[in-house]
Amino acid sequence: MKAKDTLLYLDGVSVSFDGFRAINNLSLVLQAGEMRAVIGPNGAGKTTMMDIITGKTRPDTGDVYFKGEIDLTRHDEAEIALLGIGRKFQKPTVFESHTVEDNLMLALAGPRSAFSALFHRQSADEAERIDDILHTIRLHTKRDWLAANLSHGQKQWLEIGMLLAQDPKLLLVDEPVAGMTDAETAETAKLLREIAKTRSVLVVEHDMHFVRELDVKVTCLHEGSVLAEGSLDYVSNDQRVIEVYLGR
Amino acid sequence: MITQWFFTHVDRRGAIVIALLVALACLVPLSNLLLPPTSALHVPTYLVSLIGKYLTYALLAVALDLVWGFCGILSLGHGAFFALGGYAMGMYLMRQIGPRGVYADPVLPDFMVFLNWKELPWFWHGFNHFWFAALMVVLVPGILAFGFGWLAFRSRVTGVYLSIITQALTYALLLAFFRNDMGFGGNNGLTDFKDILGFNIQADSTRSMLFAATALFLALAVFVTSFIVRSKLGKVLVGVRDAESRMRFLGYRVDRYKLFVWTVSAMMAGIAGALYVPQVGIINPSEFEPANSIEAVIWVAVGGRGTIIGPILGAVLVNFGKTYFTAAFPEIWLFALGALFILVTLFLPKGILGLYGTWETKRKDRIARKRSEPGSPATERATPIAEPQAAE
Amino acid sequence: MQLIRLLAVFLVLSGVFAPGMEAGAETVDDATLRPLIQALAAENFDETTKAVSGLAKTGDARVSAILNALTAGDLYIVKADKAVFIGKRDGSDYAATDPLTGAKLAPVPRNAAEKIKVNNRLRRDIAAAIGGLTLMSDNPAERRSAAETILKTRDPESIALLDQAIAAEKDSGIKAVMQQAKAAAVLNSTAPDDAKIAAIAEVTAGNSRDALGLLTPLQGSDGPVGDAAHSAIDSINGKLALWNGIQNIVYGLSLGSVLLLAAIGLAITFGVMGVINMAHGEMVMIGAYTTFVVQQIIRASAPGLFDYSLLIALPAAFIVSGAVGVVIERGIIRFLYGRPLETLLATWGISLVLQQAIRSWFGASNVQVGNPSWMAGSFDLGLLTLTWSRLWIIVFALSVFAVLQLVLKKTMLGLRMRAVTQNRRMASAMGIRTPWVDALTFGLGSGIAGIAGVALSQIDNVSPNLGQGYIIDSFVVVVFGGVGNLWGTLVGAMSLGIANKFLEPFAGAVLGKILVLVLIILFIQKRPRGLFALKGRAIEA
Amino acid sequence: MSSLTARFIGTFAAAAMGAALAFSPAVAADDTIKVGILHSLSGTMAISETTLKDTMLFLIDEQNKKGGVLGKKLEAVVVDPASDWPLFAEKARQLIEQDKVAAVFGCWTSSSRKSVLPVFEELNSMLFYPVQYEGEESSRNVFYTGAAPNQQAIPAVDYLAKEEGVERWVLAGTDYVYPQTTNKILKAYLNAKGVKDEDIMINYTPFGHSDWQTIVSDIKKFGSAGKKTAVVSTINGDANVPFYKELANQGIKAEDIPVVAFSVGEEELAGLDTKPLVGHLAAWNYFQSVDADANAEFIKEWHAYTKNDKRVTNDPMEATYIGFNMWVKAVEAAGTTDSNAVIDSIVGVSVPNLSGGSATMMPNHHITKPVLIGEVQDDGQFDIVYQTPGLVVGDEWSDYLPGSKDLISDWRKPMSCGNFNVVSGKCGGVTN
Repeated sequence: MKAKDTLLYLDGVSVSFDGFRAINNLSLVLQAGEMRAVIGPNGAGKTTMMDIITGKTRPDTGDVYFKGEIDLTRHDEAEIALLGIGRKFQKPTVFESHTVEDNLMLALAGPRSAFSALFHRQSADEAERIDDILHTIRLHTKRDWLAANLSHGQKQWLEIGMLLAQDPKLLLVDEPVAGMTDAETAETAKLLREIAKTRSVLVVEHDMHFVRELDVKVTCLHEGSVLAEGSLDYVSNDQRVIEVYLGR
Repeated sequence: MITQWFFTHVDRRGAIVIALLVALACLVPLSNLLLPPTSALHVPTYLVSLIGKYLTYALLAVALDLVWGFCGILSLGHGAFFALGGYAMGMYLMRQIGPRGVYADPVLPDFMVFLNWKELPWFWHGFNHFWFAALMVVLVPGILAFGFGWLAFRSRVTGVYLSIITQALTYALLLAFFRNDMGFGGNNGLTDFKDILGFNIQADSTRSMLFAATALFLALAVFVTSFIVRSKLGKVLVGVRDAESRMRFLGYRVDRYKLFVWTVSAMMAGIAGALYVPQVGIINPSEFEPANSIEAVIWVAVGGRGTIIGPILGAVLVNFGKTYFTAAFPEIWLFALGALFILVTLFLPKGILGLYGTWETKRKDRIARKRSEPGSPATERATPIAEPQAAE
Repeated sequence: MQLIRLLAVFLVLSGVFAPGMEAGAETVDDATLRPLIQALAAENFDETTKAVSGLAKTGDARVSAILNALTAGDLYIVKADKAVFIGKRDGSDYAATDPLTGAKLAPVPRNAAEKIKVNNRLRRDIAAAIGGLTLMSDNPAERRSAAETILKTRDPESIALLDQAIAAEKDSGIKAVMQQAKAAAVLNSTAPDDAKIAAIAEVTAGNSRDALGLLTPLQGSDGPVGDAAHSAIDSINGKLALWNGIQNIVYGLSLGSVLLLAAIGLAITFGVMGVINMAHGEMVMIGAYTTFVVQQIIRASAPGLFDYSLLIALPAAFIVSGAVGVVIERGIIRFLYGRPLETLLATWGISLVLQQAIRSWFGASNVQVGNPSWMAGSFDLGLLTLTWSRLWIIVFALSVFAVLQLVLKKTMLGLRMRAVTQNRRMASAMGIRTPWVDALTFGLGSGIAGIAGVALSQIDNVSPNLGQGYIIDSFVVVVFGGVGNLWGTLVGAMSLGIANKFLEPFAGAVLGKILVLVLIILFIQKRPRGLFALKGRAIEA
Repeated sequence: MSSLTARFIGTFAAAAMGAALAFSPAVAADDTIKVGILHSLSGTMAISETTLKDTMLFLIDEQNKKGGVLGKKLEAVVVDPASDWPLFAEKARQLIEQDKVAAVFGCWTSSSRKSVLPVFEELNSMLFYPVQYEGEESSRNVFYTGAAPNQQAIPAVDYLAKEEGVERWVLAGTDYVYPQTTNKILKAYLNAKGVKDEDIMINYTPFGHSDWQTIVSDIKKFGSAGKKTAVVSTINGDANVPFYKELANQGIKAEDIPVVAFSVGEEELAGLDTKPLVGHLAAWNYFQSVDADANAEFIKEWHAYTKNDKRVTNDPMEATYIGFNMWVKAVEAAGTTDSNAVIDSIVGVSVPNLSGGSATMMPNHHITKPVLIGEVQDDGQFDIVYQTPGLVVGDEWSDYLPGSKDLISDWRKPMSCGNFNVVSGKCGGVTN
């Protein structure tokens, strides 16, 4: 079985919505510890791919394996999250009426059952973890702020922080720098590289500067399947990729 | 020790309300029973049962707010749980009548004699015991809510779809309970109660005690709601309300959380109904009317959803308004009530309590920000409380 | 020349004496008739019935005019001397004429006269009596109704008369009715078995439901007649079972059309715009009341136009409800976009206000909205009775649906509407005046609810509560079909209608409705976004 | 906060304060006698009950013109229980305890009466209930001036059987207690008269049922079995209009299958084009078309009072009229409005009804009534085709129901019992 020894393994995955093929025979392999950037024009199927990995969308055909043996198509979002796959949305999605600290507290790995939540008391250990993450995402001064009052970039970071709190094996990050200033973008790239030291990361991004800064292997998607794969320079010199991006 | 435990789970406002309710539970009966009617402080029995009724509505509103305000599940069928609780209590009261019914049948309630039934239907057994009825008051709505919620939340029925099927649920129950063959007294429902736990249900003292029980149960509900809301579970619920899919991608089984709070809420509604029935003296299928459930939603909205006191305030105010308007302007009171709803929506989008809440959260938030970034001006950009994402 | 004048006189006379002149009518002298007429004013219906048959037996041409007056309730007696006269109301008096001679009498004050009472049985007997008299009438309609009357009374004594009439009849349609009538009468007589068996074959070939009524009593009798009746009934029942299925579908479609009409406006205000419009039912009600007002005006000023009243009411209702909708949108809803639940609250308030407004204005009772003649009555299709009003409502509901689809797909307004609902900011950036589009969309939805009210006024109560009766069903239909999808609303309404009608016969109307609701709740579990859900990742964005 | 919001709150606070003031118990003026009117003015029942509120206001107005009662003017206290049964109980309590009314006239549905009954018994006040109902009730504090089943249903069935030769019966009703009970009584009655079960079809529909296609077509089918068929309709007010519209449209004429209704009166017909319905029947104790001087007078004054000569009158209005006059007479006989005195003095009181006779309050708190059967005319009125020769006494405990056939009610002393069992010789209930 080819999926063995990989962290994430997609093979021959297809899904269509009302006749529209969003993903078409897509295959993609991610090794443990690898960071990968996925690029592609609008409608290439990037977000749908993430939906499939995280269990939000069921593929019509194809295999999706995690850690070589877990069939992700048989699990729902919550189970997949607990298996160790974290996801950041395209639009920053944090709990706006909670404080920054509570946002992280909710994300912190730990028991997820309703009864344990009802009688949960925060331990010193957890407080320490939250402090660490707050520093990592540079929000330690804003721990009592309502998340709603953060700037757009800060929300993106908070969301990344929540992923970290989840302690996943694999992070799926959808357009983390959309709407960020240049300085913030650079900071984010730094942050992601730091994270990638300990876990695998799949980044979907439009911003080529950012992808360049990440300096990782790039996969280009088009119309639901892989168009090219390799280093950024290799991919950006591919004739078909240029065609797709410039339009025809 | 206990007080400390209490205050870790209830905020200052909640504590004040609980204290107030407990005081009400003591003082109103005392005033009604001990003071002479001429005294200025005497609360007439009429007001005791009236306010008692308002408080049962308030309990229903608190239950509804627990799911809607804190978890974003808009139920347009909570009246069904209220009515089921009421029917469970009504069946107990019916059995208490015993041979004092007009046909003097020792077992069968009047309406069964009158429809020529020969024996008690199976589901009426056990209701001659108070403890059994009390159990049913929470179990019947609880089990229905559990079954319904288990199906709906697992299938991820959300938003208006959920709201409309809750409405369909209460409507179906309305039609079912209207049927005489169901064995619940049909359109006339259950009425003509004689006594509860051996006390004459019409006696002033019984009324006062029922009032006290209602106030205490409401206080308990406020405490339980506070406890839930202030726990991590409560934060998960608010998270579900604001960004359900995020919660799921964090690994929470959202359906189970919803199911938990939904069932708890239905049980609270059932208790409200059970307290309501002996005080108004009748339970009939019109309690299942979808309009009643919508009205309960309106109480919550008027008072302020997502707060614990708001629903109480809303339920009491709207119903007080209804009592007052229907007597003062019987011909045109619907104009007044309708206008109230429109104006509250337009000018007090977070309900009456939202006003205070807005000020306070703003203040707290400003303090927090001042503390964290000395010198930086508080930005006016965002609303302090995020607009809860609507059911959509 | 002479002949023509005679004919003219004849025509005038038959006009005066209404349906009564027939070939070979006899004339009996007044002295015989007077006491019989007097006997009509008996104290009880039995006596009156005897008098009626006595009168009919005379065969006098004038009798049918008198009996018709009796049926119409125009026959009175003077309280003082019990003299019978034909009266017409004229202020506080009755203008009186002599029943026999037609001579004008002195007017009788109203409190001095008493009406000769008629009830259903008497009316039936009179119809039968007149039937015998008019079977040979020159007027085909009268002959037909005479034959139909005998078909109901099955009077064996009329067999001979029918034979005569059948022989003379030229119109094949009427002849068929007469033959049916004769067969019915034969079955009711003491005729020999073979005649009866022939008659059984005759009635079986006709309208099966009537035949069932004729044959059931024979079923028990012994001998060949009983057997023939038995097998005839079996064959008819087989036919009826098939038609029952068809009937359920047709009735289901008709109920579905009503649901569709009620829901289609909501499919726009709620489905497309996202406003949880609890005042939708009141828009329907306003449409129905507009119909009432239009009919009042027409009754008062141009009664001749009454048959067109609904056509006039349609645009009127659209405009009135639509205008109310625009006012509501501009005044209240527009402040609430993005807060759908608050629209529930506000529109609930609006619905209370509108109900009370209508109640204060028109009163709490039902108002009368009439059916134009083309909406009244029914026709038979095979064994199915279809009423015109139901048929028109099916046609109407589908046309409204089609027109709405056209408006949304083909017009500029529709294009803009779709643009605004899909991406408000983008639409506004492209120069679309989104506030106006919002107002017009809401107006369109409300206007359509209004014209639904015109149709519903034909089959339901027109009262301030009209809207409340439809609001839950409407929401259920829209949600069942899938919010935001008009086709879903159509299919949803029709399938709910048909499901209801198939459940109703064996579960009863109440349980049937409960079952449908439970089925919907379960269905939503399978398809949490309705029948015609939009798929894809956009929905949860 | 916008200034608009501030202003709104200000208004709201002011309104609430005003409300609180007005809510404090009203000071009862000594020179008037208060009369409570408890009819729904909004909600589903407003359609029927509003007229009765107007009738009461009219009667009180007339009485005041005649000098009031006991030398005092009458004062109407109108409240709106909004077709909400628990609200009926609340409003009843408010009228009695807070407004201190001498008597209450009101309720329409049985549920509303059941809801207020304990309140009237507890506070020992008086309720005059003007609508026909299913019987099986007798309270010391309630006066039933509408018809009991034996004053409406049974004579109607007798009429159909005798005059129209009906042998097959459709008992169609709305699914609630009044139709269920009436049909039960009728079925027992018909069975006793030799009608077989297969000749009786019983059908129930939900409240406000509007799609009658199937049922009307079933009735048609049932009626084509060769026996004369009639429909006995206990269909509730709201559902009647679509029912009759469907009947007319499917071409069922009164001559073929007559429908006799117990809840359809002039008021309900006002919403209908009655031309296709001519000949269908209704059984009541009063019709607007009753030929009596008292009626003519009443209608004239009613039109003058409402300033609308199209306003119809109906049976519950007459029942209200009778109840009101009985109360006035009883109060004058007792010389006080005190409930106990009036309750004692009202039994045996006899007042003229509108059909030329008189009505007497019987010891069971029901009244004597003539039973009239009318056929619908094309002008929305009824033509009376039958009238019981004498007056019929309302029978609160039906003789056709096994549970109640041994019960009688007599509120006179010394029996003073609403459910006396003649077999056991004991008063069954505990109602005081």
